[in-house]
Amino acid sequence: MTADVEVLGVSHRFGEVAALRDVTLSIGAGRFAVLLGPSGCGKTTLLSVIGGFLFPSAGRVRIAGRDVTGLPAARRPTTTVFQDYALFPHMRLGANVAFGLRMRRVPRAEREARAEAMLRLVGLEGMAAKMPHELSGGQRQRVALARALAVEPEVLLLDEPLGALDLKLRRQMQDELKAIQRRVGTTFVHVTHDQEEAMAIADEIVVMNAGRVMDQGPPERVYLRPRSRFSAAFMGEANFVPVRLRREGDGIAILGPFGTHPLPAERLADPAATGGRAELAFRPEHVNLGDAPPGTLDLGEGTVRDIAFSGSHRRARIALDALDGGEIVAYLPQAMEVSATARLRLHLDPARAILLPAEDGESRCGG
Amino acid sequence: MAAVRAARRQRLRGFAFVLPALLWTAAFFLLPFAFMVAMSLWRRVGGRILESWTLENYADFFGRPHFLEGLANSLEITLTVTVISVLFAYPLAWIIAEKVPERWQRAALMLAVLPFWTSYVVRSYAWLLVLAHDGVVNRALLAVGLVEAPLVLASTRTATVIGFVHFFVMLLTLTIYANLRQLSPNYARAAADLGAGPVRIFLHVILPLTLPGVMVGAFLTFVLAIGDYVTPQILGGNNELVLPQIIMLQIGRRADLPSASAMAIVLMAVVTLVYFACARWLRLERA
Amino acid sequence: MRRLADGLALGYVVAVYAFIYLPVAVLVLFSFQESRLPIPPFDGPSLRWYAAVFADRRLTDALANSLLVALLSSALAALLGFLAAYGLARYRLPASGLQRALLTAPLSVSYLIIGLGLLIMFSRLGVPRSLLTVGIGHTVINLPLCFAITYSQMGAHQENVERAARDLGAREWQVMLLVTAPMLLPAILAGFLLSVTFSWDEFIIAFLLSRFDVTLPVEIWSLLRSGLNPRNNAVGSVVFLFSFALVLVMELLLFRRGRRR
Amino acid sequence: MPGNTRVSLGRRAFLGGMAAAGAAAAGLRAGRARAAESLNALVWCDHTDPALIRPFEEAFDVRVNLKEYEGTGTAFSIIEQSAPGDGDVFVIDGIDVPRAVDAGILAPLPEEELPTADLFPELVMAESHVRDGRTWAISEKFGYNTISYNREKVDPADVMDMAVIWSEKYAGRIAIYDYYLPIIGLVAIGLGKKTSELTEADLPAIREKLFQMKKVAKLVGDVVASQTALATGEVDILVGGGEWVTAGLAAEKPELDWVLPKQGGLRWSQSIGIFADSTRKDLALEFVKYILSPEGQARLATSSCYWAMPANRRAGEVLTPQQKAALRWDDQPAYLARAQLYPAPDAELDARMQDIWTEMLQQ
Repeated sequence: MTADVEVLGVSHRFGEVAALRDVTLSIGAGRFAVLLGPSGCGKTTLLSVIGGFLFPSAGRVRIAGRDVTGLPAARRPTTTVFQDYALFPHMRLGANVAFGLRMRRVPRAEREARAEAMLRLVGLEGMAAKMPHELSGGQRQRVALARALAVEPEVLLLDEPLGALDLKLRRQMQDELKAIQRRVGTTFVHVTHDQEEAMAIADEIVVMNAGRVMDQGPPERVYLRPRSRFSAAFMGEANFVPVRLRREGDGIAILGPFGTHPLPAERLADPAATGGRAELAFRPEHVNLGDAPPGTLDLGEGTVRDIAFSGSHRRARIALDALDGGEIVAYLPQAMEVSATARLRLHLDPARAILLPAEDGESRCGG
Repeated sequence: MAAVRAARRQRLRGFAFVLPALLWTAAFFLLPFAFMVAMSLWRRVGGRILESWTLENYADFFGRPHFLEGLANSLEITLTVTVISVLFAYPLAWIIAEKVPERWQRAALMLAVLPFWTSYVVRSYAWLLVLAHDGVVNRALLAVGLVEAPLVLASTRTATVIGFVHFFVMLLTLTIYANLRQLSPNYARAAADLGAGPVRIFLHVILPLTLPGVMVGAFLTFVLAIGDYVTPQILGGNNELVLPQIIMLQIGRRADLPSASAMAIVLMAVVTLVYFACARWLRLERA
Repeated sequence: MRRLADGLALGYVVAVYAFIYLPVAVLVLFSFQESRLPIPPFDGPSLRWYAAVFADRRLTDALANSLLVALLSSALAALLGFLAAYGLARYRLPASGLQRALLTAPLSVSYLIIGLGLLIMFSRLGVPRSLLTVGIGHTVINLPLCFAITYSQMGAHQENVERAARDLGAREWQVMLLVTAPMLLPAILAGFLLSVTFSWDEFIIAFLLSRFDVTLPVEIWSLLRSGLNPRNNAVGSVVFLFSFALVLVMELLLFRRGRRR
Repeated sequence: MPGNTRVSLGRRAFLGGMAAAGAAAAGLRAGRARAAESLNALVWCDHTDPALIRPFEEAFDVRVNLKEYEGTGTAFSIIEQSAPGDGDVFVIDGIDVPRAVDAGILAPLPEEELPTADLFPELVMAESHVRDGRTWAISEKFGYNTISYNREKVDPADVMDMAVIWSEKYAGRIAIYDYYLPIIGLVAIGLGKKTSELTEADLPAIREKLFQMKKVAKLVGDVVASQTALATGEVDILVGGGEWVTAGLAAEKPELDWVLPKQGGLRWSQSIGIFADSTRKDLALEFVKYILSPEGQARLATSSCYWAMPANRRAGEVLTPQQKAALRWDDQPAYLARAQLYPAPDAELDARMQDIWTEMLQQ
């Protein structure tokens, strides 16, 4: 069972606070979508709207083409895995998992068999007689998943299901979640504020901030070609340098501290912003060392201010001469030992450069 | 629009859950109170209740020294009891919470409040036996030679106070212990870390943090003690009557419900005043 | 220094415990007195006063009455309290603060006053006094207790669990019956049992509102007024044993398992 | 919230146990409701002795429900707060029977069924019991409110004078029985007044003596408190005491004694009648007849709450010599001659007396 989800112009207010502002998005059937954003920025609210726990002040929700906006949770083809799992504390695991089937008046023998199958699916075979409080956090999480999947929903909603687990367990569960989603084929809508988790499991990431959708697309696209400064900054680290733009033939040229440099027009997310101010963004891992070969964007020389070893690379803060001492972050190779105050020459592959429309200030929700 | 209608439907359904309890409270708490207020404004004259409105019952109460003295006795005894009970209970609760090993704490606490469950009436009677002229206390004191003649304990205000304190030490130990346990041990650790000694930790950290809980317990003590009839009646020897005893005299011996009502309302007013006086420490309800 | 402090603490605890247990010990000890006066010297042990207690039909009747009133009034209080807590915790209701205040108000009013109010109302309305009126009075004092205990346990976590049930297709009554009530059973039961012990031991309301059928504390009161007698000690000891058993049950069933975690 | 994550067989068993307890309590009640009828009696505590009540219950297969009280005011207060028909039998101070008749509480008794002729003549009390040619109640038990004392600690000569109750000699060793009528009566006797002739004008003097008494008294107690105080050595003199305090304790505390001082003492008597609103008058009459029978009288005289003389002389055939000795059966003619009755104030004087009493307690 699977279905697509469409959210059309949904807004929701809690008193004075606008939690969702005109959100429109669509998630294809069978996809694993992740709503990503800092806490308090509307992603859980959006999930509640899709799940039928909240009725939006404006807008519509469609599942499998059917308008479900006014339907309560019980009558939607969705189920939810809650952040605190919300297992029924007084029921054994079997009864927990079979609860939805019981509500659907499935005969006892059948629902017990289905519950057992579901527990097997999540790797808790033979534990149907245990009580929730006898389980570890990760196991409870699996029971919650089994319970929500047992009724074969068309869409499964997961509200930060891994938030309470420690890092290692979380990574492991990510893989399992992904595998289970593949097997059951149900559309998953998963909420998290962990961008690594999002990239690890999502077919599609929806970046949200301040009640708005900031970006939506496959993880690679969202990471490499973010469509807003917010999503660039939220999805990993990025450096931002203000530049001016000029149309130059088919493409555009950027004018800024690093001189004038031509770029292909498709680099710019929003062509309407062309001609005005923009921001050049680039990821720290894309900064290269040494003299700039032709065709690359020369960042000039800079002084290392601070360097820290972080396992796969060394993270350096470098004050660039071209920016009058303004700092950027660059990831230097693990093998390279650099002392603070060292002078380095840096350049950038223009294919990796991101051009973003200039924005006024940061988001109001913070990170 | 649908959302508004749904919200109203929700409200009505929620109200339906609360309604039985509200109706019960209205019918058997508010309404009787209204009856009592009306009754207090009537008079009992010559064996009948005269249903004409008057404040004479209140005038009587405030005009007769032996009634007013009852109120004064009530206040004195109750305040004494409250203070002594807190002073006894706090150290006990603290020792149980801090000094007793974790696994024995619950047992220690249970042990401390077990006699709480003896019948209330019987407990006062037992104190009468203990404090009697020939009772255990006097026998023991005489045997040890601490006193030469038996102490006069039973049938005095002291006996009433002892009976009350016995009951409320248990109650307060329970509440204060719960309070102390709720405190994170990190408060004390932080204070100790910053150089405070045990005394200062207690005075500046533990005591202020537990004060609201203590106040709730003390208020509860006050309310229960000032309205109690059994303990002073059994232990006080009819000396220095408290207000509930006087109220019961009006009900029991003269069927004078009007003046009993007026006194009950005065008693309630006193409790309410005390409540407002301590209101800022009292959060009986969940915020 | 530290040892001295610990010694003082121990001494204090022993002293307070002795104070707390003194009357109980005397009560129980002299219930085994042989002669007619429950004061030193002790001349027992004898079970004659216990025999007298169990042979006294008025006492055994009162005991049954007390049990009945306590169980029924507490069950009603627990039910009403749970429903009200559910409504107030789960729905946004107008003036909910006022409703909560009203429901908990009887907590801060003396039993004597509650009893007097009911006495006046019942006699003005011509309602004869009976165990029923006593039960009504006890429900009035226990309802706020059951409500407050249940309400305080209705946290956001439980709300999420209820949402999960709804999400899985449960109707409102199913949510309440299959999820909320069982989940809150410890709180509901705690309220119920506390109410049972309160009602079981309540004197003044029962005294004012009963007539020929009385509850145990009222009967004991009459006993106390009708002569000095180790039988009173025996009754008191029996009642104590009963309450103690109830508390023990409460402790073992409701709290011990919770403590282990 | 660790407390709410478990359900166990234990809890189910517990709920079952509670239900069983409820059922047992209900069953117990149902079982005793099997008795064909019940009879409600408003009585003094001496009627609650099973040894007295059970023979009647067995003979007539009924259940007797007893509500006890102390003091006529209390009784009237209870009756006023009851629904009509609540009660069947009423035991009341003999002196207060006219008040009850005035209030229309009592039903007339069939004279021919009562053993009036067997009563001590002083206890017939026609002026109280008979009105308009009909009998409304009959005496069942009597005794004295005088002075009880501990012979080992008090000089018997001292208690022969009523003034002992307000003298400083025994200050702090005196208890006062908490019932305003007999004590006010005793004080009146001590002042040389006649209890039957008390008026508002006598009150100031009585009040003064009462206050004086309160000053030297240790406590003012109901039946049990005053009895306890005397028996435990708390006090040595009980004002208002009599055989009802000491006779029952004769075996354990032979040193407790009582006297009629030279000024005399107060005689109390209880009468029994039937409520006008009773719906079971026949049964009620059987109860009255049982109480007045020699056997009933003997049991009543020696009932556990307090002993006192039976009104019916023929009880003497049933009582043992020891019991008769404790009751001082043979001294009765002399006592009866010297004792006065309780004061019988009208409603207004009664209220004044109660006010004085409350004031005295508060001293």
